[in-house]
Amino acid sequence: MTSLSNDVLLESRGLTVRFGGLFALNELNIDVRNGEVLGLIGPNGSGKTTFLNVISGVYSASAGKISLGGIDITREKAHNISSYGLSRTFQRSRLCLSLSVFDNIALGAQRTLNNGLWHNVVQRKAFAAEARKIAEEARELLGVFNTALPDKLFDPAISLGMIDRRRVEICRALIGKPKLVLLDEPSAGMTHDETDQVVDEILGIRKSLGGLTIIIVEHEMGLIERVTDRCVVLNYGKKICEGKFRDVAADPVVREAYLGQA
Amino acid sequence: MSGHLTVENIFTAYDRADVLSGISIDVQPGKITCILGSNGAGKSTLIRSILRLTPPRAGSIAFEGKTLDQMATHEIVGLRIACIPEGRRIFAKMTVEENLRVGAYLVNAEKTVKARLGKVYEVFPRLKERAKQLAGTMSGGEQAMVSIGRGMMTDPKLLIIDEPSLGLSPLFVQENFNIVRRLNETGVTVLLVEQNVNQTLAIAHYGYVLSQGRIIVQGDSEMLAKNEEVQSAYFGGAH
Amino acid sequence: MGMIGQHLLNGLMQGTIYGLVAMGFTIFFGVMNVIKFSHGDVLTLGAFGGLVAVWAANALGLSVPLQFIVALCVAMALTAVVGAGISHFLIMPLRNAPPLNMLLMTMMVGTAIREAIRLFFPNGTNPQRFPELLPAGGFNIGPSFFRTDAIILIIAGAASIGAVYWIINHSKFGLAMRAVAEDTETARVMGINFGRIIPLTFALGSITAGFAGMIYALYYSEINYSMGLLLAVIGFTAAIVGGLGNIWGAIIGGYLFAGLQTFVVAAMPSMSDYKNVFAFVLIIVLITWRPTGLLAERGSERV
Amino acid sequence: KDKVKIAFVGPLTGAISPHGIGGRNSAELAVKLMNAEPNTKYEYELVVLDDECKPNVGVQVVTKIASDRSIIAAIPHYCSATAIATVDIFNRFKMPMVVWAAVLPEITYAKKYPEVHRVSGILIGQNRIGAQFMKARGYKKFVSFADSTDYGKSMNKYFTQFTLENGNEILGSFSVPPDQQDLSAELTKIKELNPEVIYFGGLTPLGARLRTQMAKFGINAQLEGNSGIMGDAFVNAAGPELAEGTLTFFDSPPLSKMPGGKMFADAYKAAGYSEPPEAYGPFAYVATRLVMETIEKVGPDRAKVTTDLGDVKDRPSIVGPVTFDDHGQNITPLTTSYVVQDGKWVVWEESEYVSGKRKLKNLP
Amino acid sequence: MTPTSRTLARGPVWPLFVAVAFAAVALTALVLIENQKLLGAALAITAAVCFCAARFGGVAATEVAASENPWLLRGLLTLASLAVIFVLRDDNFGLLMLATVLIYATICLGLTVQMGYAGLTNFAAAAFAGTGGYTAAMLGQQGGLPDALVLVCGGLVAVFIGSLLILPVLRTRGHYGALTTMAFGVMFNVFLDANDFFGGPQGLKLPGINLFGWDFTNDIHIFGLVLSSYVNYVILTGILTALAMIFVGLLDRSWVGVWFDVVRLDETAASVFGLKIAYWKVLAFTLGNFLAGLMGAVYAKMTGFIAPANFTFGDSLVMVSIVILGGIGNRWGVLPAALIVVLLPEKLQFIQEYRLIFYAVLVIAILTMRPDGLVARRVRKLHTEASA
Ligand SMILES: Nc1ncnc2c1ncn2[C@@H]1O[C@H](COP(=O)(O)OP(=O)(O)OP(=O)(O)O)[C@@H](O)[C@H]1O
Ligand SMILES: Nc1ncnc2c1ncn2[C@@H]1O[C@H](COP(=O)(O)OP(=O)(O)OP(=O)(O)O)[C@@H](O)[C@H]1O
Ligand SMILES: CC(C)C[C@H](N)C(=O)O
Ligand SMILES: [Mg+2]
Ligand SMILES: [Mg+2]
Repeated sequence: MTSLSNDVLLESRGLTVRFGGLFALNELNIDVRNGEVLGLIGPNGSGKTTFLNVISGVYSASAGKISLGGIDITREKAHNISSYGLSRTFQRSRLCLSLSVFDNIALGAQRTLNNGLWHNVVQRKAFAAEARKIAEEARELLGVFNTALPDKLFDPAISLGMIDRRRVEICRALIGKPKLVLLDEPSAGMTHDETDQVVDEILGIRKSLGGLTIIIVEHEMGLIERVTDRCVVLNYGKKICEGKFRDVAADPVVREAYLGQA
Repeated sequence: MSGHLTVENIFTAYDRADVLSGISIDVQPGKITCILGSNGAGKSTLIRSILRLTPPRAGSIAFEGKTLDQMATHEIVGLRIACIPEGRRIFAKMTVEENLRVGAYLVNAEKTVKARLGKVYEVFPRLKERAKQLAGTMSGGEQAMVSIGRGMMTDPKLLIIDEPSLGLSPLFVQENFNIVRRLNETGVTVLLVEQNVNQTLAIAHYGYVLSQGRIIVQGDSEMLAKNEEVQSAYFGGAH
Repeated sequence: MGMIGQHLLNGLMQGTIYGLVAMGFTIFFGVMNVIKFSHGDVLTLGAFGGLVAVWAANALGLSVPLQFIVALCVAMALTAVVGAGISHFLIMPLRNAPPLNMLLMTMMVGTAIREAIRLFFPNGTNPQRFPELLPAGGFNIGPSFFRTDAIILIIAGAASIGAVYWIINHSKFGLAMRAVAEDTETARVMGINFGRIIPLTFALGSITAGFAGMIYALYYSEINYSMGLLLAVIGFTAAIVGGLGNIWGAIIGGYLFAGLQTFVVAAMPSMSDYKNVFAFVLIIVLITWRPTGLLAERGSERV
Repeated sequence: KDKVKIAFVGPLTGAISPHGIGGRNSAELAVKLMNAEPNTKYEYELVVLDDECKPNVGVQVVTKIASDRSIIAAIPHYCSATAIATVDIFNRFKMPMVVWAAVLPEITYAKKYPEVHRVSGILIGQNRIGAQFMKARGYKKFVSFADSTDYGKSMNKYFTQFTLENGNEILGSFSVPPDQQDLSAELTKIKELNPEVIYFGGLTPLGARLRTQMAKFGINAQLEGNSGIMGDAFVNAAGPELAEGTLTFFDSPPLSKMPGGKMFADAYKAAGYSEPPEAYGPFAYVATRLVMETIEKVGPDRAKVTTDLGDVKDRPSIVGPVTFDDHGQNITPLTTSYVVQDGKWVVWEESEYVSGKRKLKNLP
Repeated sequence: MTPTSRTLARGPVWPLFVAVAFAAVALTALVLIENQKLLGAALAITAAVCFCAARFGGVAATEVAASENPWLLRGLLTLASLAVIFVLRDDNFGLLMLATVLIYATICLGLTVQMGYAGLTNFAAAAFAGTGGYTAAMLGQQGGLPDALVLVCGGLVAVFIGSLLILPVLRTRGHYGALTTMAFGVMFNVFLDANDFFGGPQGLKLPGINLFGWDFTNDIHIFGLVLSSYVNYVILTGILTALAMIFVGLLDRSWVGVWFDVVRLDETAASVFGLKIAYWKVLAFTLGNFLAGLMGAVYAKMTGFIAPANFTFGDSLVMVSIVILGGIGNRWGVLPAALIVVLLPEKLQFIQEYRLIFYAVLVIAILTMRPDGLVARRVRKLHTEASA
């Protein structure tokens, strides 16, 4: 039971989330080490998304404790947690469809921007400089997905197809240079090669921003196998298994509860 | 044999640019026909065109020899064409059971409805546990189950499915394919859109490959499984 | 004060009317997320329709009970048609516009109806006397006087509320209604003819308005072209304080508001011109305490 | 003949538009008749504007006419609040005017503007006479029920003052918004207080509502009204049975009593207006007539008209002789007591109530 | 339908000139014309031209031109305004109406920030304007304070009163928020009616504006011309409107604008990425109420009289109507909308008691033809700022 050793970035102890009678998370202990890619897998409704929601402050824990980089964030508001360097994507795409791609991505960089009225309304030059900087970075990130995306920077998000929206969401999550990124089913609705593309993208970006820690929720085992250093398997809000994907995938309990005879 | 759908040379656009340009497909009664294609190819748009949610601007569609071109969506569905739409589209503010009941909207006998509810619950025990939970609060995969279950509530001649297994756990992905096969064995014609190509081709009889709104390849599944365009489009990566 | 019983009865009667109006708001909100500000004026229309019917029936020499039935039917039929018409010609075109636009639309529709009554009903600006069709009289309990007609009306109101509740939550029509409300496109894919459901729903909501209008007319024996205005504001308030989620919210809100007004006057008559101030302060406090209404909507939004 | 424009302002939309429209018709009638007369110097044209009985709208429309030099004089306002808001503008643009119906004292007495005149009496008189009348009948216990507008408040103020001066008792005072529909809470309270008389300070809609709901609560107190409910609308709305015996004190005798009154009534009918002139129609007629006569005399010149209107003395009119005091206020209103008898407003002295054939409610 | 970045190639400038010129002429015509038939004709022509412009991309072209040459736009507008003022120089009523329209428009700019950007429903705009007006009146009675300060105080007091509502406004959303503000709006009115300290239903008189020794109630004499005293107010309100316009515009094209939109569209995403919802809502609410209070004060001093009847819930609805009719979130929309809602009923005086119903039917017609309002909001494209 490692107490805050400095190589543990995120730590949950006895974490419990209840919805009425239902335990979405049940006494969950999870450690996430600095710089690792942790795969979070498990049957539908096993609590994966809930875990992401509670550590990012969208839901509040019914019991237990979460600490991020040594700071207790169990009772913190979402907007404070993000200021500790956490960002995420959502299982159901959550872009502001009526806004341009640029606006959506800028949101990810919000912490690093100057929100003062004076700066925004009067010092237009300074503001424009900021905007230019963000645009550059955004183009770069979008460029990683070697597509036509950078040209669509000022198109409304609604005009993008499903997969491009997911890509924009990933950029939004990364542009703020976070310490910890939570990805909820990034490959959902993609074909295999597209999935692989996403994997490469993630790995590439991870290299470019060194020491990025990622928690990734997926049902696409190929992806998990390739990107994760370590996996945690949930079932009914409990951790049923933990370790390298190979070992986890070999575990009969996991096969029975989750993988089936794949 | 019922459930014969023919799409002839349709063109569909959202704003200006055509998303479908000259698609013709023929869904043989009693068979499973699949549509393959990368993201943005136009698969969902094809389905929206068939149901006239996004009416094609040219071309014609017929079901069992009856043209659908002048019909409203609900009339088309009235011909016993059911659809499991892309992105689940469950009714978040209704309970799981109410969602399923909406699926059986065109069925009048309460007895039949009850029976089918039973069948769905049998396949997805989770839904039975959660019959009274608001569907919007279900997990991603659970919502997928609701959506599929809702599709099973009618007894259609033709079932149109758009990426049902999206977000399902591997276990249920297999289950989902079994469901489709079983339904088909009971005589339901199926038009299936899936990303999960090898499993799709495993159960499908015939298939079309879409790219940029055009059909680039078609043929029976064995042939498609060997076709190199399909190979390049799908098996470039792992597996 | 010995008049508690009396005040209770007054409150109950007012509450029933408010509740019925609020219920209308809940229905419209439920099916199209519309706040239909013309609701009060449709109510007025119903009452005037009823009045004309009574005159006609009277001219035909029908018996009082018959006059009553005719009036009720006419009022409800009229509002149903108008409601459906409004939805079909004015509200449907705005289906994809920002929801608030609907509010402006209905506001203007309300104004049009109101002004039409004022201008084209024979000396419509002045209050109209509505004949008493229900058994007059009543009985005393202690110092308080219980009017027979009031009691009849309260019961009728309660019954209609129950009926509407059943329709919305337990009938197939209700199911379709809610499906259309949430996702018209998918509802269509399920085989629901939304082009019919929506007008029907508005008809239903408007019928409740017509019914409320009749109750109002029969209880106060006096109607006027602008009576719907204040009722709409109160009904809207009641619906929201109760919680737009379900009909019981509306009912509770209705009785609550009535109770508030009655209480202030009863407790401190000298302050009677402040009674609405008190009422609305309390409303603000309540809504702050329960931001989604007393019967909060079950959260279906999920991340 | 060259044209001369004068303006009429009143509420043509909203709850009290009947009064406004009645006034407008009467003013129009005055102009018609004047133009019909052979030996007049000018041909008159009436500009009609709606003030919605709202101060801000009043200010707008008055600015419009006052700043239009081609309009010589105005006959403005039924609503006091509006009049109080606009007198300054009339003064600023030096436009002579004769108020036709607003009755609050402040309009003429708050400031001393030479442009401002008024033929309608101020509500003080109605209440003084009313109070004396009720005392003479021997009533002792009153409840005051007024609307929360300036009119109602002012009515209540003077009612209270004179009633107490006459040594009578006020058990309670209620003030409700004029659009309040349900009076049950107030009436339950009043029933508890059990007064002999309910004094009402407000307008027909609320008045009728009060009368109807009084009956429903089995309250049979005597109802004492005021200029606000004078007119057939009240009787129609409350119904003859309930209206029967209602008292009102109003600043003009019935037309039939007045020289030229009958002429007005007939002409009005002849002109074929669908709406009745209402209580203040004759006043609008008089005011308009007065303005035109003055213009005939001194010519279409605002300043001259203003000064000449200033010294109007005992000018005969269909509502009685008009005399403006130094504030331009008509100080000779013939305030008259009316009672409803068989669905008609009848002068008290001629009613069967005097002869004792009928009785007011719970006379001591 | 939303234009993509590709449609933003530099367009011609002339549409801008035409549009501004047309607007100026139309405006003057509508204000000046008294004759019913002429007015009808003018209205019809204006409507027709606008319709065609919208139909055949004239509007879009203008928008492009405008967004590309902001300074040209501002210059032209200034010129046009001066021209209009010159033509109307001695038409008191016309000028009064013009000033009133501008005041309403500016209040609605505040509402645009609240409802259009941050998504706070505010059904008490008139009440906040009233707060400003009454502040001006009360301060006026005390005397001493220079009017410039009095006006600002109007805004500040409105903000203060608004801050009493912060808690409910923050906790509630959508229709529930509408109720809170509505309750306040109604209350404000009833309260003023009921108590005599603020003059009761009869209201209060107050003197005209006197800015730095310049008395607004006097006519202006320059170059042998006599300009009506109301020109003062038109200029003042014009300047205030222009400033508000520019401010709101820049606000929209800045991070603040983006954050407002995100807060409105998706509070969860907003807070997950570090936006403090409460702060941004309070900011929007404050900005809006300040504008309302400020203009309320100007309005009160201009009309020289205020009564509760000027600031009813109905008037709040009128202001919301302007925002909606103009197209929620589009700051240009409020100008034509305010013109229609404020000026038209006055121009319709000749149909007397039929005014209201005619007006209602007209608005219904407009809405059925343009469901998104006169000028629908466009997708924000910060490309000008963001491209080096
Ligand atoms: N707001 C809520 N109200 C009620 N129950 C909820 C709520 N959110 C989640 N749940 C329940 O908690 C359980 C865990 O949900 P969660 O979304 O974490 O599952 P998951 O592991 O993400 O599943 P999936 O892989 O399908 O996304 C589910 O059974 C779900 O129904
Ligand atoms: N509502 C819309 N408005 C404009 N363009 C759209 C809309 N929906 C889809 N498109 C465009 O139409 C094209 C085809 O979309 P469609 O959803 O049919 O593809 P698909 O094959 O279903 O992809 P996926 O596998 O992601 O479902 C895409 O380029 C997409 O950008
Ligand atoms: C109450 C008002 C509308 C009418 C009354 N004549 C007055 O002077 O104000
Ligand atoms: Mg999940
Ligand atoms: Mg698709």
